[in-house]
Amino acid sequence: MTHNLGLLASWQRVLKRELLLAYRQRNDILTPLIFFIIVISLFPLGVGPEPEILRTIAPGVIWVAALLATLLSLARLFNNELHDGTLEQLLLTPQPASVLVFAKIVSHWLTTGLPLVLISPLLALSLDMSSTALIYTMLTLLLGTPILSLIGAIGAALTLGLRGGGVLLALLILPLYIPVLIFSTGAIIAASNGFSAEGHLSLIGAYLIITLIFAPWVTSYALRVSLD
Amino acid sequence: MIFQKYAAPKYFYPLAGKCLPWFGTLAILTICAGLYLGLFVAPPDYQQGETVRIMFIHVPAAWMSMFIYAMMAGAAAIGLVWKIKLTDTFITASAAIGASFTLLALLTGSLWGKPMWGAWWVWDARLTSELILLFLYLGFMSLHSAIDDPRRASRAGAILLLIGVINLPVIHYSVEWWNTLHQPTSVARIDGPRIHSSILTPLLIMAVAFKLFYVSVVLIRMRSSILDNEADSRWLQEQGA
Amino acid sequence: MNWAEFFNMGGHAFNVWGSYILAFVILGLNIWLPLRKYRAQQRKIRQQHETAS
Amino acid sequence: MLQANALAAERGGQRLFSDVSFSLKDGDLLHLSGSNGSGKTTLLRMLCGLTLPVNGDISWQQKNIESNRDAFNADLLYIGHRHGMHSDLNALENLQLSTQQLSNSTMVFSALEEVGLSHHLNKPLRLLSQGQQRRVALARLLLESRKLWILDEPLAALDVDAVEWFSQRLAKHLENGGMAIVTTHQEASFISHVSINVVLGS
Repeated sequence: MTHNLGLLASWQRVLKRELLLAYRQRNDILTPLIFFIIVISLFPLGVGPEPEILRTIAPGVIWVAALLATLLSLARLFNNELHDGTLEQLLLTPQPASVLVFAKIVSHWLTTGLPLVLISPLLALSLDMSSTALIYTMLTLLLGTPILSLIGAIGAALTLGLRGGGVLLALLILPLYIPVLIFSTGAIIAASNGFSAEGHLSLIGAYLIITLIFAPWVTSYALRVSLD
Repeated sequence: MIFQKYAAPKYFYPLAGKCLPWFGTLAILTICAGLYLGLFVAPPDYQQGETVRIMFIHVPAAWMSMFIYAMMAGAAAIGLVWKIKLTDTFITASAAIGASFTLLALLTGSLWGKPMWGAWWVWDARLTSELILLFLYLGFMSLHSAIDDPRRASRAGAILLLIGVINLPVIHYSVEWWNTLHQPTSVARIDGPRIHSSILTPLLIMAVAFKLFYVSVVLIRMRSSILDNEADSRWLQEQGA
Repeated sequence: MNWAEFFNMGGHAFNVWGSYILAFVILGLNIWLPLRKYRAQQRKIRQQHETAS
Repeated sequence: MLQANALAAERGGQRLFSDVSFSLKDGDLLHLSGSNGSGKTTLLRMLCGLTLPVNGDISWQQKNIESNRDAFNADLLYIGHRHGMHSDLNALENLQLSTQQLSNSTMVFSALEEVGLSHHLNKPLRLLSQGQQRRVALARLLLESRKLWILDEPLAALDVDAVEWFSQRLAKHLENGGMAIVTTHQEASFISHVSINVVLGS
């Protein structure tokens, strides 16, 4: 007797709701972005303004800042909804929870990962990166930040509602980000030295596909465990 | 099936009690044998000289750190699928000793690296992966202790262990690849080119000794955590511990 | 068996003996702490038995 | 038909309740009562499939809820202490975006009118009072036609006429073959319809 929404329709509904919520809490989008900019602009102050040094450390600096900015924004992915009970309702929908969790992860990427990609050229220029390095920085960020959101969502679900959850989340998730960091910075360095970065990008792409397939399901399972 | 029977604390506790003295004495014997062979009998290496003796601690400790993590992940998988509470007792009992072996491997690795490479810490692929493994151990231990509810702690810990064990080869491969990229000079592999039998035997004995030591520690810790959790249950009073 | 030579470890005494002492300390703690707690529990249970019987 | 047998729960290692069994047929209303901390909320969450029972099992239409979770969720409406609404969205957005039903704005308007909230539609929920937020949550009862209602303290913070409205709404739900499990500490007229009483922590 209940005619429920189709899977796609309710997926879109969750995504729409998440984007509306993100819009309502706009500064939650800005803070990771501003953090990303501040952390990167600290490095020239610490390391010195010589362009050669900045150029060599630029890929690593941008990518580590991207990791930390994503971590910063992950804490709010589920915690707000834990307190007003909507997370429980998410697990009680007739549709598979992993698909709806995937909608939340996509909205997290749109509000955190994508802005990092769009702002990164500016920061690449500030670190005096060459044009190819700049393009490959954007490319690796575009491919890499979804992985950060996907794996980060698992950590956020595991540390749901725990005291000191933010720091714990960093300890759990940063080791899992290492392959993305290594291959992304490797791709930028290879490209700027004239070598082909195909190998690196395909490895990141493969890692992205694997996390796309497994992370939503593991996150919804972890949510079920945390809300038990 | 037999496995199911000993998964209950009631049967596991006495069994562990019986095996404990055996593992304990065997561990002590093999450690003494390993030390004797390693320190007195094994000749110094023609290249590294006496520092090769550090290998008898470093390499078995590194093996143990990975072996214990794999055991914990295996127990986590069993615990999640068959919902056996005892696997969590085993995992929590193994976490500290696993992290200690990783720490020992790192410290002895650095002590061994100083004479060979002239630096206390070298971003060698193996040492770096060992460091990341230590982070995985610390991550598990802090997550497990941060959660009060025992059931959620064991299931969340199990999920993290499974994700960790799947990611470990990926991390190792990427660190290995990253290492060759940034250090073209071929660094002497940490466990030496070809191992002469006089070096190999103490190495293997020490590896066995560490395993027996690990089992005894785990058995003791499991028995005492069973005592904590099941303090009020009748079977404990009847058996008189 | 020249003991002085043995302890000197070809000039790398610190590294070699350092490793073995570290092993003794770290692994020692891993067996001593649980054992101490285990014995305390045993004593507590044995006392409960005396008072109970 | 909801069937629960020998349910048991633990919190932080302590046993909350054990071997709770009952079966709920069409038109039945179960009133769950017990002192604070006796595990009422835990039992309700267990019946929704949110909490795993330590032992015992729950089946809906003769099938274990853990094996066919989606079908069970399609018939279940759970409103807990936390009413499950986004406090940053207004009532309209909350009901339109979260209900599973193909509900358009007119249906949502009429539902909000029926719960007496027609004039608070564009304020984020966090600005409304507890009672008003509870009314928005209860509006879902009108929008989502579900067979099994599991309501944790639905009358909390409600005023007298809201309680009256709820009792009639519940009676109508039971007449057309619905089922409900309710916990409440307040006296309300629907108590007369109760067909099963379960008391915890006795």
